Amino acid sequence: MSGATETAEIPITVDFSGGLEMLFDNQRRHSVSLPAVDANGKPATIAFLIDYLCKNLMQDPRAELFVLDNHIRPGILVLVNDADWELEGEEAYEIQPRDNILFVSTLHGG
Amino acid sequence: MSGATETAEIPITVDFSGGLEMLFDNQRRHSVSLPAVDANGKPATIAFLIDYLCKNLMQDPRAELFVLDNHIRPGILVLVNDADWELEGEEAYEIQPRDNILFVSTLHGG
Amino acid sequence: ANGCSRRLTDDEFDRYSRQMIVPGMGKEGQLRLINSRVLVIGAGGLGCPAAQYIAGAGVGTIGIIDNDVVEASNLHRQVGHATSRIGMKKVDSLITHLKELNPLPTYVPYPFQLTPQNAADIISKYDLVMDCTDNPVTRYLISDVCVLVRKPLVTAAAIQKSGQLTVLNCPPTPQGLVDSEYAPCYRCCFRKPPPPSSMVSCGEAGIMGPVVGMMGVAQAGEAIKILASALHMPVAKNVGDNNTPEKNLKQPTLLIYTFDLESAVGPYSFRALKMGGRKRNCFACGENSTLTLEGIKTGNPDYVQFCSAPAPVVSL
Amino acid sequence: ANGCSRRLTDDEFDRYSRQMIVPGMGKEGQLRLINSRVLVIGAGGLGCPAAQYIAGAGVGTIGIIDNDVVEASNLHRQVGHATSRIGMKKVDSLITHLKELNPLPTYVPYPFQLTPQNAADIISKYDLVMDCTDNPVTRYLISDVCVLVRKPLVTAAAIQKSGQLTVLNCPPTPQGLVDSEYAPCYRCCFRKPPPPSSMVSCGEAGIMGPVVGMMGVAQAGEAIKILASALHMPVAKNVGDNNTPEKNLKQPTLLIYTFDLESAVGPYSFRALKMGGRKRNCFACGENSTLTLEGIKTGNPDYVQFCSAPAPVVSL
Ligand SMILES: [Zn+2]
Ligand SMILES: [Zn+2]
Repeated sequence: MSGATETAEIPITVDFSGGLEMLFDNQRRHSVSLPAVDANGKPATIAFLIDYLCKNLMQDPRAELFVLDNHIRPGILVLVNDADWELEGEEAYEIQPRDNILFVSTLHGG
Repeated sequence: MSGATETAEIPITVDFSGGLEMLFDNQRRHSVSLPAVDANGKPATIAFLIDYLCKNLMQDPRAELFVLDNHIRPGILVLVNDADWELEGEEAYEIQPRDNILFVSTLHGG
Repeated sequence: ANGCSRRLTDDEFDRYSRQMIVPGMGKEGQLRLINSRVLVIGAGGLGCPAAQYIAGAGVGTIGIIDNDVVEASNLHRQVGHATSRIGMKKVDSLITHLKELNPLPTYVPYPFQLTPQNAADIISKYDLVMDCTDNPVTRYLISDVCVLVRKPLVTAAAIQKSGQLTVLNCPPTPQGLVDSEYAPCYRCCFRKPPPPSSMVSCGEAGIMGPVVGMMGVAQAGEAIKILASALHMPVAKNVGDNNTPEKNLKQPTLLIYTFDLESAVGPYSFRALKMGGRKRNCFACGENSTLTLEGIKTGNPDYVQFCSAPAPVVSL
Repeated sequence: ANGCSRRLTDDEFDRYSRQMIVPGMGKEGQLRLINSRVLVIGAGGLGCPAAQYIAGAGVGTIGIIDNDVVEASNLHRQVGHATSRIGMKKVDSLITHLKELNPLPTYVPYPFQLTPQNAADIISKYDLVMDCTDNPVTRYLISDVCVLVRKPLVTAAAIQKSGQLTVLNCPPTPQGLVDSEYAPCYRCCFRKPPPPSSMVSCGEAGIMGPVVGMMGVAQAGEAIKILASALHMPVAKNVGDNNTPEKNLKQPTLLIYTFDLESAVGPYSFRALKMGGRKRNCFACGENSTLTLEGIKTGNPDYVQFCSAPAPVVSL
């Protein structure tokens, strides 16, 4: 879809839920071709993905609703293939082809 | 798990829902190693699977709650990987490794 | 009163403000709800919560049809009734509750059974039908009439620890137009009823309250979406906006809910199953269908016989 | 009255028969419900349906705590209240409704706020807590007290078109016992609240009735499962039967519901997310936790400050 060269990009889906979709063109699911390595040649991690999403996919100027000080802001859960990223190594998890990464804002209303 | 030889069996999961689990040891999910071909050497289809389940997995003597005249009884939906089997060729669909086949009894209560 | 661009009254504004500010609803969505008419068929475990949430949301006209009276054994799950109303017609009991919740809608009681003779007259007065009944005879009748008088149908069912829900015939399409672009009817998805020997009622088999409650609330949710967003309007009427039916209306999702008493909510508690589109050979909506309103009124098809016939014996 | 093997009264039998015949419930499950005490914290959009279905099911003692009064803008979603009860305390309004639905349970009103000072006294009187509140301050307080007084917690939340639900601290395990075998608390799953700038209330952001309704009914469903099947009993107390906690209690499922106004129920309407087990470094239940009931009562931690602090600036 994005003219990726075969080895340099990782095809993944990125989902937003709990209101975060509003920051990303009101779309709940995005297909993303993530560069396989970061600027230093290291494998793409979730930390790198978060930075990439801010720079390339976010439509909304309110980046602080998604990241604070280069980390995901408190109150957002990150799920790797539907499991809490704490089970997968958090920011250091290395993204695999066809991974689904879900960002969901925790809710408090009732 | 079942001592299958590598080429002769297809590993699948079979799920029962809407009350049909009662016919299968009250268990909603079963891992099944299905023979890859039927007695005539033809690839295993859903028709073959249904027959196989009756002979090998059903614990309940009331087979007529599952099959009637060698076909799935009216009022049971068959789903191949979460899609109506009518989208997949019904009884003639050839089972693939790691398929999930779901049998769900249609409900009428309210 | 019928205008889609009138002002809201102060009363309406006070009551509906919290849903009107939800993105996608707005005053337009609220006025569409206020101008909508919904028929709730069955005032039991599905119909009570389904009616509560569409009444709360402000659907303008709510018809309720049911022949039963309230019994003590209903009250663990039929949360629109009350102990003091045991013995009252369910329709009247539920409307008593709904009027307390929201006096603004018009409530229309039908304290009798839906029959092949009265179904078309009643259903054609509404914009959307919720099937909250408890038997296949009525379910097939409702769907057939919805096809013929072109009404979207939100259907649900529940028994013991299982629930099911789907949106059918939405947007409604004339009988005989067959093409994978069109949404299926109940018969497209559920061609034949189970043999009577395999069926049990909630009275015989039991039912957990939250299971039927979840399905009833979900029905209200689907009805509100359809009416507030006009998802039921035939595509041809919307030339100019790109309102083609969503794929999950053309090939609707059958939601199944499984309540496992021995464990907490888990990965398989809800499953979303993809159903096919309209079937070319469907008895009701297909290309050679002989189903007519006149036929239904005069006993053709015979719903009772259709649902009580033992499965035909086929020798292979 | 406390016996787990007493006979059911005729009244109870009439009322609960339809759920008692569900496989897995039986008279044992029904008596466990009758002998159970559930605290519903919040009598709003979650608390109304949650309380309706546990009252219907026959939970013996139901406490409800809420400081608010009924307003017209509540009624599109808070289906246990009524127009004639606008201005009444929500606790009293909801109990009025519940008594009509089922007069058999004992209803205990707490028409004031849950505070660090009163939380332990109230919560310790119950067997299970349903968090139906609308703000993080109370959510963290409830979870911390549930850890210390060892109560299972069924928590849910909803806003606009999204809902969430999970079962925590079930079975309850003493603070400081850390091992992946134990169920997490709210803080294990949701370590820090969002900064206040990113939070909005249902009043400001809006809420669709069926979204919060689904989550409230689901809470009742989880509570009924836990109490009827004794899933909350500590494993050690059940030596002899193989009642090890289910994996989806140790690593609970977070259910998320997304209501899309532009389409029907679909494959992603419900998602089941796998959370981790108890965290070794959890502030509340972890191995070096300094959280105590006495501390909570005397303002340590300071929940308001914890939930209103801007996120710390970290230079990397
Ligand atoms: Zn059809
Ligand atoms: Zn913890």
